[in-house]
Amino acid sequence: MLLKHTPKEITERKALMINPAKTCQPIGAMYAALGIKGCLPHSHGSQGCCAYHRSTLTRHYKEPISAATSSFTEGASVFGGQANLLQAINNIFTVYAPEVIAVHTTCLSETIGDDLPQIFDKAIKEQKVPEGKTVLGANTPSYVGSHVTGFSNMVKSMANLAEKSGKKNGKVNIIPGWVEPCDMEEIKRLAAMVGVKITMFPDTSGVLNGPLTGEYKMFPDAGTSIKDIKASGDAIGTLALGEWCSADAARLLDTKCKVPCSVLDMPFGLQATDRFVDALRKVSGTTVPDEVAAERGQLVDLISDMHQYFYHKKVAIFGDPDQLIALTEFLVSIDMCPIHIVTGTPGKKFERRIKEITKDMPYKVNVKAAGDMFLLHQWIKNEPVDVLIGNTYGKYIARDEDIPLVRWGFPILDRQGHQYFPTVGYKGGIRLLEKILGVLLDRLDRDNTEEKFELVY
Amino acid sequence: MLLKHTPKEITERKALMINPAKTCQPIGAMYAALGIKGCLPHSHGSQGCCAYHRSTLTRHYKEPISAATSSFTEGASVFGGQANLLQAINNIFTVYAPEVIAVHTTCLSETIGDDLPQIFDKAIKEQKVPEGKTVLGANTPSYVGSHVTGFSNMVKSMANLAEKSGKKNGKVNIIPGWVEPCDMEEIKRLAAMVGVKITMFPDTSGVLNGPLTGEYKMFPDAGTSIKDIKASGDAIGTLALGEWCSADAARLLDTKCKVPCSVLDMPFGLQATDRFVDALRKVSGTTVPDEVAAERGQLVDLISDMHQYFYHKKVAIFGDPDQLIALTEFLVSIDMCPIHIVTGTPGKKFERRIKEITKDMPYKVNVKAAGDMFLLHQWIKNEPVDVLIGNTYGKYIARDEDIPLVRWGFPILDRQGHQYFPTVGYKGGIRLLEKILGVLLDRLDRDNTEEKFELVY
Amino acid sequence: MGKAQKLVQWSPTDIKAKMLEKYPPKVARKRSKQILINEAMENTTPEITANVRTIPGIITMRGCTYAGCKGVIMGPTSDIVNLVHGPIGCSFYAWLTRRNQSSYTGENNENFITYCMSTDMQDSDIIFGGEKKLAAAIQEAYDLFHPKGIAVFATCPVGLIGDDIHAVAKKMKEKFGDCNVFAFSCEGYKGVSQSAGHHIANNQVFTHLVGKSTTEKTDKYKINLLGEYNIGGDGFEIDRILKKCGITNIATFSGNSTYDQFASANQADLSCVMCHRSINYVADMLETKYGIPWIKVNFIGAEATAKSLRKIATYFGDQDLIDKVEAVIAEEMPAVDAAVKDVLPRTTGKTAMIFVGGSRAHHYQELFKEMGMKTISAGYEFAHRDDYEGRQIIPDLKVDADSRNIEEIEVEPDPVLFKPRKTEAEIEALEKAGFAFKDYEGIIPDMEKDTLIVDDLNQYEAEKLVELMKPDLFCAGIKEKFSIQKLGIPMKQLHSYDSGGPYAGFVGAINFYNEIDRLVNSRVWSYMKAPWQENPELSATYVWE
Amino acid sequence: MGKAQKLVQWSPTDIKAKMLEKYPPKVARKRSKQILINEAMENTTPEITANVRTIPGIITMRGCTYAGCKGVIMGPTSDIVNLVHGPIGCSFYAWLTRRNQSSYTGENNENFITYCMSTDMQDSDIIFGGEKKLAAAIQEAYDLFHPKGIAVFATCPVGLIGDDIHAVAKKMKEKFGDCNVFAFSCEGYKGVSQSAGHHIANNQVFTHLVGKSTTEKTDKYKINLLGEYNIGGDGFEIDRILKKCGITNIATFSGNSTYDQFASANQADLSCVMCHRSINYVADMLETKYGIPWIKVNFIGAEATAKSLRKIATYFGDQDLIDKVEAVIAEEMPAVDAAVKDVLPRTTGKTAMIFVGGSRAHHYQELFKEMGMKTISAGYEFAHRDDYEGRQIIPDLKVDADSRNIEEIEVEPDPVLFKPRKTEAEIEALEKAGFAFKDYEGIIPDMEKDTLIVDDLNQYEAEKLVELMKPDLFCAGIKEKFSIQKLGIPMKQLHSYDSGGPYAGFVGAINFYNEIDRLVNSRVWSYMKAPWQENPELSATYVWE
Repeated sequence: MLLKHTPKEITERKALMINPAKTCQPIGAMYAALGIKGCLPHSHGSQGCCAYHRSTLTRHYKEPISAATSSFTEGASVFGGQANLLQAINNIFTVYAPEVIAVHTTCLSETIGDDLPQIFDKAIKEQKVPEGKTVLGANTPSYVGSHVTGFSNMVKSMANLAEKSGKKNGKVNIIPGWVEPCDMEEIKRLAAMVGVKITMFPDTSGVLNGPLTGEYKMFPDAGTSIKDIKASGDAIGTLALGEWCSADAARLLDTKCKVPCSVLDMPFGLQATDRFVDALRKVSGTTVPDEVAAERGQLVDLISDMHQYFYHKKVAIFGDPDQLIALTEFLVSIDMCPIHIVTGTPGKKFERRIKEITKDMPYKVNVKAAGDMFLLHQWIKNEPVDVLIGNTYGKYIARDEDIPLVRWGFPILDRQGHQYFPTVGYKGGIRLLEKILGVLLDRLDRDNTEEKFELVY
Repeated sequence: MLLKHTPKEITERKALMINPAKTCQPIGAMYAALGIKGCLPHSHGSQGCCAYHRSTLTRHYKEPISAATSSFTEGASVFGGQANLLQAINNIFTVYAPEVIAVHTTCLSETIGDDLPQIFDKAIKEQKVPEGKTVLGANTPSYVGSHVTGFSNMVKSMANLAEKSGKKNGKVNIIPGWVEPCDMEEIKRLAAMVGVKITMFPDTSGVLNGPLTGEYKMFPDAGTSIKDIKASGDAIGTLALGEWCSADAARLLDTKCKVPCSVLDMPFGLQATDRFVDALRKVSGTTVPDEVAAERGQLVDLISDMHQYFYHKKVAIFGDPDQLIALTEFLVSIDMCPIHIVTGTPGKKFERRIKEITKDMPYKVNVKAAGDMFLLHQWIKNEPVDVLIGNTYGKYIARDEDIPLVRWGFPILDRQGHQYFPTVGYKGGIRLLEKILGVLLDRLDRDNTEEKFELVY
Repeated sequence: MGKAQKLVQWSPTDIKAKMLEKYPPKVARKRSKQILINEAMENTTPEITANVRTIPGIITMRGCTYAGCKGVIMGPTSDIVNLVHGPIGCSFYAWLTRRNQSSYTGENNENFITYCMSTDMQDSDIIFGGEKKLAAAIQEAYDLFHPKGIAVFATCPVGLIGDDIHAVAKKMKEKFGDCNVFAFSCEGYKGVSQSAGHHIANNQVFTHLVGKSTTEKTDKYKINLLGEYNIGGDGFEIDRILKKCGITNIATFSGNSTYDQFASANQADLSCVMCHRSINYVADMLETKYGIPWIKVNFIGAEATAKSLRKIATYFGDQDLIDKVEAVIAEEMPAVDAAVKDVLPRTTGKTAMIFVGGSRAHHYQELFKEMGMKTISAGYEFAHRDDYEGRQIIPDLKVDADSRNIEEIEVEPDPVLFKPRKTEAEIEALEKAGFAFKDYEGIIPDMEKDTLIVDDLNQYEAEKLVELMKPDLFCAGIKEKFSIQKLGIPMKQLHSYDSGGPYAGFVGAINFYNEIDRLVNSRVWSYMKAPWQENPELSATYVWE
Repeated sequence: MGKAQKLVQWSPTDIKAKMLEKYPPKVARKRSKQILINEAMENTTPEITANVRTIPGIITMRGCTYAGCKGVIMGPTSDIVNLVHGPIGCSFYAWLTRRNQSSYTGENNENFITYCMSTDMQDSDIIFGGEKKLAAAIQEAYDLFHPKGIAVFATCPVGLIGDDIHAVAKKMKEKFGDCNVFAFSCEGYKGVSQSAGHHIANNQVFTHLVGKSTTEKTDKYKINLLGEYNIGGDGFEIDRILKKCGITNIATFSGNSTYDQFASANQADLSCVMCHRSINYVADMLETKYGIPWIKVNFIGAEATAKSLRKIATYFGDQDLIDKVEAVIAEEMPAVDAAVKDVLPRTTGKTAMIFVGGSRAHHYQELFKEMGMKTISAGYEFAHRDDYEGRQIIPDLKVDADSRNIEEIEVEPDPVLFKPRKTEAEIEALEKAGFAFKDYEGIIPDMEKDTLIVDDLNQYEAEKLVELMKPDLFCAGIKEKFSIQKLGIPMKQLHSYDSGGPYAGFVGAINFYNEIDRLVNSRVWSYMKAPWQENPELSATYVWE
């Protein structure tokens, strides 16, 4: 038993978080910032945070994660981080020459109260920011929300760069939420298929799933350019994929530049993707080509072909709110039964949404926002499931309880593929189902008596 | 023990085939024929063959497989199948109205000696073939070669339709070999990225991975049109992917229409895909865009990131010659050690090729053409492996010997995904490695002591 | 459900006409005789044409004689080495795909069901003949496995080139001494369907295996279960029930059966025919040679299972058994009732179509009835007229060319082992009491008026039927499965089930209820159309501005 | 390999100049002092600047004080509940990623290493203070797990808002009685690197845990293994060897260590310092308070392992032990020799660079030497000058502002437990015989002339070094791994190894040989360029026409 001290009996906890299903805001801001072209994220705080955030992102993406830090020592904690940040800005532009420095705060600098805009202003005045370069900042206090909150805050800072010329550019802004680079690529591909020109920010595709060619570019020719982000103010609409990750930025754009926004679920699964595609064509007035319907049909086909293996299987899922909501709907849509649902990110709205989605399910649903995996484990001990879906840390529960784990979400530290094969969209739905089906059938292959061992599924 | 009667001691077998690693030609011809637009394959023989072939293809693709049969009874065995075929042709065109009927023989009609061209001639003269429709035939004796031989023969019959106008059309013919529909799609995508206009035949993409939309089209708007096949005689070159599956057709085109051909390996894995892309650009004179190099780099990246888990792992593989050759090279290229290699398809050339590819490997390699899985199992009993790669039937060995199985090849009857996610090309290489890596790491997760249980791979 | 709404109500006559419309005249005429509108006629059972040649070019569900012989009958045997003599294909395609389960447990019991064995004939074997190779292969199999029996199956080219598999088998049998080697001339072209293969298998098993056991079975209630192939574990479930009732199953023909079971079949006191199509030959032979009467049973459906159990108990006339059977039924039924009650609200009134090989097309109607579902169309893939119209028409059946190719074996009472289990008086008494021996009324009487019965339904007709009648569920085989699903109709593969089972007996009934409920009420059928396809018009909303 | 050919030979001076070229003047000046060209100087050890603040904006390898304290030192303990007081991040990121292995076996032994526990401070806790929440969390942890000890760690905001974690810990300790609750003020900003955290951890463990054991250890050769964290099982391997030699490891600081190990550390007779950077504080304190001398050991490398074993045996002066040690070495070495012989042909002459936290940058050079590889550049992430230049310069070290933030604890001989293990005479005699106590020469003397030594190497400098010197292998951390690989250079993550290990001891040496052979000789480095990139010109062949 790897988690040998987890009791089956559930007692109330108010203070102690054990085995969290979230982490702190700054890492989200860092990830989001990496979706800007030519951007070096900057962790304005102690160097430990940056080190940890880079390490985690590195282990998840198996890609170089470049980010700088203000490297606070006690002095900065005392006097504030302006001096460190000014120095950092100068050094960064001199040595690394990025197009953008995206600064996020850490819990330290937030608690200290550093005022990023003021520091930026000073940096510009002191010619530490070369002409044509951009510095943007997001406040990401670690004690508010979770890593997705940090993502959202950084994206909101991006949206704040938008300018309005008065002339619509015919594009649709898509704020994809914290999804994999390949998911962002898939979203772009889907939009292109529907014939919609988009601006997607952030866009980590090509940044965090780069090639090995013997040549390292700290700033690859990928990500959303500042120019495009600014032009997002002239878009004909914004689709924010995920309430927790993207809605704030979309609303800011709406308020600031009168770009109408629609907050959709992340397009994981059939119905969420349907809504996404439908929203795309409505916003832009295009006609959805048959190719999209064909891809959709392949997902429907897989659902119908393999429905018997999904039907009423119990699932425990943990992860981020936006993803869990879409996943829950998807699972329910194929008659799987997500009965234990935990996100570390606080918010009652999440619980309400999940309850709404699962109201017709034949089993009681345990759902918890601001929960942890210790609780999830206890729930599973009390009512076992057929499959566990979540990040790598779920493997300890999976091994202890002999439940197959489908690795999905963040962070995935021990498998490959999430960088290259999207789970967003219809194709992504097929992949997700393939993976779920795979572990379910592997378990049948493992556990069936020899009499019931099957050649054909 | 599912295969409880398999002894470790290997005795010589000359007559008895146990648990074959191949099947008969006609199914290959049927699959190939399905790659023609508007084509109804026709099994000219007893109805049992057609039933079996359809059933197997159906279970593999989880898609409707429509094919007709001459439904021989004893009479046709005596008088020859002309009457049945003429009747069938008439009925098919009347009831199903395909564009093409692709007739392949079965071992029965081959032994009888039915002469397809002569029967077709009569059908045309008797107005059983409507104007503008095509009937083509391939001789596929079940006692020669294997299912890939049948595929090759049908493809050769397609090539025989080529006409030469004298004016090159600037396209490159690609004969993809027996790969998945999604593999064919990937090949097309790669060619498009390289900027090469191609004619690919057969092309089962869109035919055997169709959508579920509430509407069934026996003949979807997919596959290679007869018109395009005829125009293949004006191509600037032909790339035949796989000696066993595609070379004959390419050579026929070369001989008949003077379309120069190059026989490449199936583009599974880095090097074979490199050669394929390189051949594409050489034939057509295009420039390979950076996007292709980037995809390639992602594969190289994954190899380097996960090399330690592949390094010197022993692999047993079984399947079709073309695939095995490419897979062997790929495995060797990532320092995996395929030590047991079996194909059911006869041919010493295969053994020679494999030996050549594996000559620098640190282990002795057992390779057998015209081998079977019983022998493979015995080899494994004598020298175990870390992973088994092959079709679904391998699961019995895998369970008995507690070896993880990566399902690859034909038929895959018990998993989904092979219809939708290619293993051809660079992206396909990533998928293949993801799957191999997945089972290897799953095994580590399962078997490591708790002390060695790893969070990060 | 997302199923297309029936816009028009078609009469059976119209449907039949519609289905025949596109055929060439000759084909239309032939098919017309094979499509029967079930009309309750006062004195006459409507006639249907069955067991005739498949029309070339028509995409049929049927398989071949080999499939019926090796694939269906002999395939499910566990400890007999099934050696296919021919090119690799036939053997490969019958390798494990039918989901007939078998017992692997134990060091002692042999199980070759996971092995696919063939002579894998090559060109040179076709050219020079395959008898030497066959002999060598038999030798190799013997050397490797030392089985009690080796069954040799001939495939199409073997018949053509003239390999004498029986001679080879005889020779090898004599050589080994401790292994029975026998052969089946089940070349695929021999017959119009799997049915010919059934016949051949029945003949050869009876000739070479039955009666060979030297061990006497002394159980009280001994039966043979004929025509149960343990698909998805159906046989296991039936065995469970029989055991619970204290009934000894001497031999199952042939799901998970063994050499010894076949050899001991003559020792049963009653043959229970489950599949009337595939195994009635053996039933008759067992009666003729050993005096074992047979009855038709059906363990598909909880009620049918109960009925069959009662019938068996009645045959044995033992009150203990009768009571035991009633007790078992009483014990099993509550779970069945609870399960069916749960699904009834969702299944009542829904319609189904069943087109499978033989008996199942009839048997499974029982389960649908229990679920409140209506079978609006059904048919057999390769049944004979007696399967449709009842055994009473057997005397009217004509022997045709294809039938004649199956050797008719002469069966006479065994001088030693023949032993009538019931006196003629006893049999007569039972019959007077309503008990029916070797009786089967066929599918037609059990189906409702205006239902359509189609023999050898083909793909074109299947799609037409679905299009016109729009059933809530369609049951057929793997080859039909996906084209039906593509039409947005739930499809249950009722041959090997693809997944699920057992569906026989009481547990099986519950399984089936749930499975069908899952199928017909699945949300997936409402996912056929995308939002933009359901509202194709421009629906860009005003609020975007 | 496909590595780019060195077109030009760069001198170390040029390389250093090249590396500094792009820096702003101030930065260049600072970094210049931290980059040392290893030149054998007659009388003077070249000076390097170390343990200084990281330059803001420079992408550094360094982590924080919390990382050094909880992540590195306390994290690998198995039965102490590590409770992080702060926002969720710090705790989360230190959750299991360092591959420090632990023993799970047994009902009795507790293991909390798989648990990530935190107070997950929220906005309101920052606003109103987190002491109440901390107390409640400690209570909940106690109620759930009943551990022997609960370690509380402060993260950045905790220090800022002023939570008194020590007071809370003391209060809860007193409340529980049977659970030792103690705290570490290891706020991330406290210090310039992980090193400060080491110091804090050393202090607190020594203060709160060491000497608390009431059970006496009676083994003959008792040592403490200081600075071994069981990464990849290194500690297990070392323990195996020690056990084989009959040497008792009282306490490992701190890989897979337990509360009791820490508590019993005072009972060892010798402290063996593996990592000179992270744990020398405790070594000194153990000597001061309990009289336990310490020596520097290194179990990385077969020869180094042998040398360390011999050193331990020499310390104990027991011929039995000396013989035993020699026997063990003799038994283990053949496999090592065989393994190294196998890889030598492929590794000899290749070059490596090592930039890791502390001691490993020095230790692993041993293994490379054994493989015939040359370390052309190395450096520590957060070492102090004594790690570079040797302990002899410790008196020269100046205390700076950052160092001062780490509380200096006063350690005196324990009135009861102080017991010199060796008399001064004995120590002197050993020293005369060449034995060195609390001695460490540093990395510089062990590296060749013209090699480059860089303190706190950053990403920009790493890439420059690789570009200019083109090593065959680069060793650093996870954060550096992929950018180096993207340059087409093999990279071994030498912190947690990512995969593989153990690399300590004899088995570890063999593992390392094979791993490095695999890395530097992998074909993947020849796959960097695609064919069309290597022959970019039109190479379409004539024969196509």
